[in-house]
Amino acid sequence: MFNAAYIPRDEQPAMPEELLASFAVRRLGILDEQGNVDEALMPSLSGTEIMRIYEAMLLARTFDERALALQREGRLGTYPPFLGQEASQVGSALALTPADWLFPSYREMGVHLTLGYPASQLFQYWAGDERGQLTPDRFNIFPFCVSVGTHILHAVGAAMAARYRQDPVVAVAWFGDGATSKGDFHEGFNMAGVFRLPVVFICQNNQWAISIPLKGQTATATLAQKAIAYGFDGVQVDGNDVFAVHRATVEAIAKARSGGGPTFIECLTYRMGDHTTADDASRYRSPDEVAAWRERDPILRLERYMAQQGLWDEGYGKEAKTRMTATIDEAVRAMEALPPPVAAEMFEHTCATLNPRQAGQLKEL
Amino acid sequence: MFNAAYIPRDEQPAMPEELLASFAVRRLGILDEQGNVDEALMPSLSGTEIMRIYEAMLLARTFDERALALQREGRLGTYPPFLGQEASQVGSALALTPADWLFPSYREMGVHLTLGYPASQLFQYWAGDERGQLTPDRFNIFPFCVSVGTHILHAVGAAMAARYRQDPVVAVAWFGDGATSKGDFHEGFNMAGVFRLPVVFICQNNQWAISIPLKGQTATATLAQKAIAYGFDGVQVDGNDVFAVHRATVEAIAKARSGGGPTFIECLTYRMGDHTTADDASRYRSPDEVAAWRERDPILRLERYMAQQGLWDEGYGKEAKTRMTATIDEAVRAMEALPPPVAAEMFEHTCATLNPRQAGQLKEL
Amino acid sequence: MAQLNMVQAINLALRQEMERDGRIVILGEDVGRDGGVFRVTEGLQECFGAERVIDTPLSESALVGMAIGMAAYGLRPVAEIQFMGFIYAAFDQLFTHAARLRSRSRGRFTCPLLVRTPYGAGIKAPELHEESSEAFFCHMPGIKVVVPSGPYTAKGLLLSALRDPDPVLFLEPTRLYRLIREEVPEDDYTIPLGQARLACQGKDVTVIAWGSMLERVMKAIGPRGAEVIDLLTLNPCDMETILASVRRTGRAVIVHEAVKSGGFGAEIAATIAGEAILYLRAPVLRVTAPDVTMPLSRLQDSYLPTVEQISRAIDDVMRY
Amino acid sequence: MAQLNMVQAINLALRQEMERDGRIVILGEDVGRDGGVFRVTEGLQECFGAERVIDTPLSESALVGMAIGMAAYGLRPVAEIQFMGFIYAAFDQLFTHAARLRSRSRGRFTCPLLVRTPYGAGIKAPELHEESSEAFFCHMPGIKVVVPSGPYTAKGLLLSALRDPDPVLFLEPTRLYRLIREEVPEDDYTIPLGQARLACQGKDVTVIAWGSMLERVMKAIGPRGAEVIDLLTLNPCDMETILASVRRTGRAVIVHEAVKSGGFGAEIAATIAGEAILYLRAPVLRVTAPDVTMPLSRLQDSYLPTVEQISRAIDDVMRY
Ligand SMILES: Cc1ncc(C[n+]2csc(CCOP(=O)(O)OP(=O)(O)O)c2C)c(N)n1
Ligand SMILES: Cc1ncc(C[n+]2csc(CCOP(=O)(O)OP(=O)(O)O)c2C)c(N)n1
Ligand SMILES: [Mg+2]
Ligand SMILES: [Mg+2]
Repeated sequence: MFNAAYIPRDEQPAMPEELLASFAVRRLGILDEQGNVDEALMPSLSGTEIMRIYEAMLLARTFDERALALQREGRLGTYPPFLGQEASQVGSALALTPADWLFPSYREMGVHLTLGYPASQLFQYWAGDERGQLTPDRFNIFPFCVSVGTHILHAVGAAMAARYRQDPVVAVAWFGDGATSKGDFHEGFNMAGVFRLPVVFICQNNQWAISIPLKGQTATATLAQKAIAYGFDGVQVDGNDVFAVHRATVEAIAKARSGGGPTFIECLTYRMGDHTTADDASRYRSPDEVAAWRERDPILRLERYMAQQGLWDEGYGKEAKTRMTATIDEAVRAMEALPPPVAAEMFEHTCATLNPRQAGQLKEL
Repeated sequence: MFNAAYIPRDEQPAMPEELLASFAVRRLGILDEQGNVDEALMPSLSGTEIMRIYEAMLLARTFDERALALQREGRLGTYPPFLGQEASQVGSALALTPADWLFPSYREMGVHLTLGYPASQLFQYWAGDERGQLTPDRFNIFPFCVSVGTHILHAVGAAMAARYRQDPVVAVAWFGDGATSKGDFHEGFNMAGVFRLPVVFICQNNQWAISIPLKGQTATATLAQKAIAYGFDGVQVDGNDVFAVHRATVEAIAKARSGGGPTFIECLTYRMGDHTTADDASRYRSPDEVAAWRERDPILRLERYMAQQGLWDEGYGKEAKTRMTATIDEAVRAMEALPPPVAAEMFEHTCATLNPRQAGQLKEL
Repeated sequence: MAQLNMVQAINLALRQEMERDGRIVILGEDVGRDGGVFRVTEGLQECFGAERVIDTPLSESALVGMAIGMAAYGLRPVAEIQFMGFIYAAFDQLFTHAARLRSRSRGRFTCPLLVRTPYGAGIKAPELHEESSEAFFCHMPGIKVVVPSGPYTAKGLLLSALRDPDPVLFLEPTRLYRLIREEVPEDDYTIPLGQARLACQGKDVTVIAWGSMLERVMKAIGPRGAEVIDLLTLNPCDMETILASVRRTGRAVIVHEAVKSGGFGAEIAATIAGEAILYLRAPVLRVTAPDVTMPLSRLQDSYLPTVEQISRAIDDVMRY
Repeated sequence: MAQLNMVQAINLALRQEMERDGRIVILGEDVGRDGGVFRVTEGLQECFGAERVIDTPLSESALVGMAIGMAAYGLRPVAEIQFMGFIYAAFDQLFTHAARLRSRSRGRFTCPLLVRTPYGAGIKAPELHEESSEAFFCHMPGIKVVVPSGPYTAKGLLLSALRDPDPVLFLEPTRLYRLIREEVPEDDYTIPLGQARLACQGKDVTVIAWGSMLERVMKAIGPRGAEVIDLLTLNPCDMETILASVRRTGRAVIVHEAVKSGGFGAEIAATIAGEAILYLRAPVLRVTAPDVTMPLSRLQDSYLPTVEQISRAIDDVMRY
């Protein structure tokens, strides 16, 4: 009867319509590349606190440098450096309490280190030994998640459980720009919005997902605006500005803890190194781009600010670096002193108990 | 060293920030419940064209009523009625050309019928015979998709292929409000945005996903705003207003065909019946709500408008209904005259050819 | 003791265990207000509130993924997948995470998660509503797969599953939901996971089945001396019971409704071929659906193993 | 003829077929500019442009789902999943759609889709980078599963797969990528899907393997009279070749790197138990990984079947 009745498009101007809703995305920056801060936004931190922040970033970087060196010597396996992302990691980690539940991707060693997770265990994990993931009881840090974005759901679930139990706990998930393309990102964000859960999502938008630049990942101008699709707040933060990251995270955690629901924080930063030690970033991005970001180094700009404030000079910088190096030396020694894993360990934690087939296989080892 | 150093939240007012971007969501409505149109927005349709639209909606409704009756008599299996959604389906279908590629969910029989897909095959499918899905060659209509939201990706892929081939083809996917929670919705929308593909996404927001109301599905005020997360336009349309749906779809298709990329159209409508014949909607929603929407019946309001215009009176209404009933009667007869499927047909289309194991199994039948 | 069908038995088990254990939280599509599309969770939201019986968005990966987070936190989530045909979107969360969390965290985090889903064919529902893809989940170390065969086993197995320290996939044969009524004790009783049940003793042939096929097997055996094993748990599978029986009877027939290639029947036959070969007096036969895409309802009777096919396979091995 | 490794052989096959067939379009994460993380698609974007070698967002379900739409439209998409451990998110699209499109549309729409993915262990990469979960896909009527065992078979099988009218999952053993060099003809040659290869003839025992395990099997057999079957295609599996060989040798050992329970070895053993039982002189043994969560690299050598274990299994069946 109706054979694809096509009614031709009428020649009228673009449709006028009624405005239903409008949305804004904002950006937070406090510390600029020259080391100047916006006093109106600057958190009231003591000199000691600022030095703690600085030393945490330095520890993170020292770990990262050492891990790269160990990998080259064949003492670690494939390793994903986080050079350049120290502000995003340390700034957010410092906003947490030990009661909070943390869901890292694979590149958040700076978060672990800032909270006091043993560096030796981090090395152990990257050397291919899962015992490095046996989180000490004082933390609630989930194992590194290699399958991009899939851990976002676990954070949402933990937040749901915390609310059910009426615990004042916030769940925090870290992930990259690439993760925003995954279905689980969406499903997790949607659940968090619907149930208004105490969860904070921190995207380290380091602008690359291996060789895919941000514009190959999304058609949006910001990642923060993706929160509009879920009915909660998204904010973009200068991810190389530890004060801004810290402030945004503190606010988001406080909001979550007081029942205000989830927040999405996009930390705009840059992956200064290769994706992993198995990658060669020079195949897909220009040295100029990298050089421009070197100028925006999060540690450099903090040093500039601290120098202005009389909190930093070269002597202190060197002394602090020496201390961090000693800490990391010690961690490497501790890691290498660990007994190697034995085959029977494979059987230990698949389930709480071995089934008869597994028991037979263990015997045959 | 850094034992979960928690730096207390400073007591400052909520953070002032820089505005990065802002977004708006608009709503389109032309024909109101009393049958009045907004002349500024009304497409220039002839009386004959309006009657074609009306009769398409009537055909759809007649099919739907008959399907319900057949199901009750045990002549069809479980069936999902689309009562109340005729404007969304007919209005969008009429914006297409036969060259376009269509990706329906399971509730778009009104789209099929409007384009001229044999009603007998639709009955055949819902009677549990997949031969009903053998789309005639003159259409590019994918099989009904029962797994909610998963077909969105196929539309995106077809759009990608059409662009690669430089065909002036648009892919159109229909889905419900529930589908917006699925990962594939997100991944598909993101891909469509990144590659700026010729695809139109039509969500029939009938406000229920079985027993889950819209606010249990999303924390957003509209579904249209979800497009902001993908960098393309979203618009909310009165889904019971066939002119608005048609206009929005015509615009979106034209935009897609001319390289302007994807559009997300949210048709705000209502599922007046049960989710399927296996459902009892009175368990989870109030008769008042349903009654309120009965007033907004898309056919009723079109009749009111047409009556104003001298295009409709009861005599014509009855005569048209009689014609539609005859058409559907004929389709039922045709369907029931089909030979039943035979077991060997199971083996026919798993792959292009049978493998030796399958061949052996076929022989054993 | 009441005569209950399987829907009632499962509902009862959930209700009793929720009363006993405040950590149990149900989540899924339509599980709350609607009581589930099969009414398995009927009345539970009224009883335990919307915080414990949670209607979620349409989001299978999130359903399972969130439940993993909840389980790790210390709850005992029960996630309902509305039909097994929609579990594939949650495959990644099940295999990458639920199955591995204990191992990856070296025991620090565990995943006492129960995933329930209506399973199997025979109700002539639309596409994807009658899937029988249990074999996938039997190739996942770390996940248990349980299939009750009637109201009594459903309750006892469900209580065990709800108390298991690790993830359990609980497959509920939809065809049986209202087909059988049995005495189901009000009392707390459990049927241990990983143990098969002898549905009937015999010395001439061992027939192995689970779920709704068991009913057909019982019809098919007739007066022949068949020993029927109702597996109940597929993973870990009680191979010891199977092997002991086959060593006695020397003959084995395996029946399942999934397609043959790569089905779970293969694992059973392979284990017999590896560990009881010297006792076999006949080939190990599998009666299954053919290796084709599952048809819609009108061809379902041709697709599923029939009583006659099972009976013929028994005759075949007996004739050896 | 050049001596190529498997990466080069696959690259060559893709390049030649893209020249021949304009319908072929590659899509995946990092397949373009970067040439793939293993460099399998190196140079192809330069050669064929960004419209034919498409870098996509990080989105496995969409990768496969879009490719289904492209295939139905008339292209021949080649979707790369960066590592097999990330295919699970695409499981739903593969099983619900790719495998069923032809059947659901009664042949009106087809899905000539090739999904390539690095597969298997032995390179000591991070978690999920060494998965061997082929068995899942061998329980999906409608999908073919292909595993080359060296550069020569890789090219010939890939050309067949690229011309197949239905979806093919092409699993590339990462351990072999650069391990073996072989003569690989420049010419167009195909190895038919669904046919196993006799890697070596023998009359005392049949050893069945695929992918990177083949190399270990060849080391393990020593001077014993072993007939080695390199499966090449797992689904559909060339059971006829296996059965013919086992009927001659009376003994079978199956080797795979996936965990044992529910692994594809089960299907082979079950078929032997169903169709060659009278010829068997020994149990059918499977040498596989144990039924545990796959460990990280330091325990990988304990997890994977070793040459010694394979050798021992051969001895065991020979002793019968
Ligand atoms: C689901 C999944 N797909 C693919 C990969 C392979 N892979 C590892 S990291 C990566 C890019 C991730 O980018 P992003 O999310 O931005 O995080 P970043 O590495 O930049 O920190 C890819 C594709 C993976 N680990 N998981
Ligand atoms: C992936 C998936 N999950 C669950 C279901 C079961 N189911 C069928 S329809 C439906 C609700 C769909 O709601 P919506 O998307 O709003 O479409 P509507 O039915 O309202 O047209 C559900 C949960 C399904 N078909 N597919
Ligand atoms: Mg990144
Ligand atoms: Mg709906």
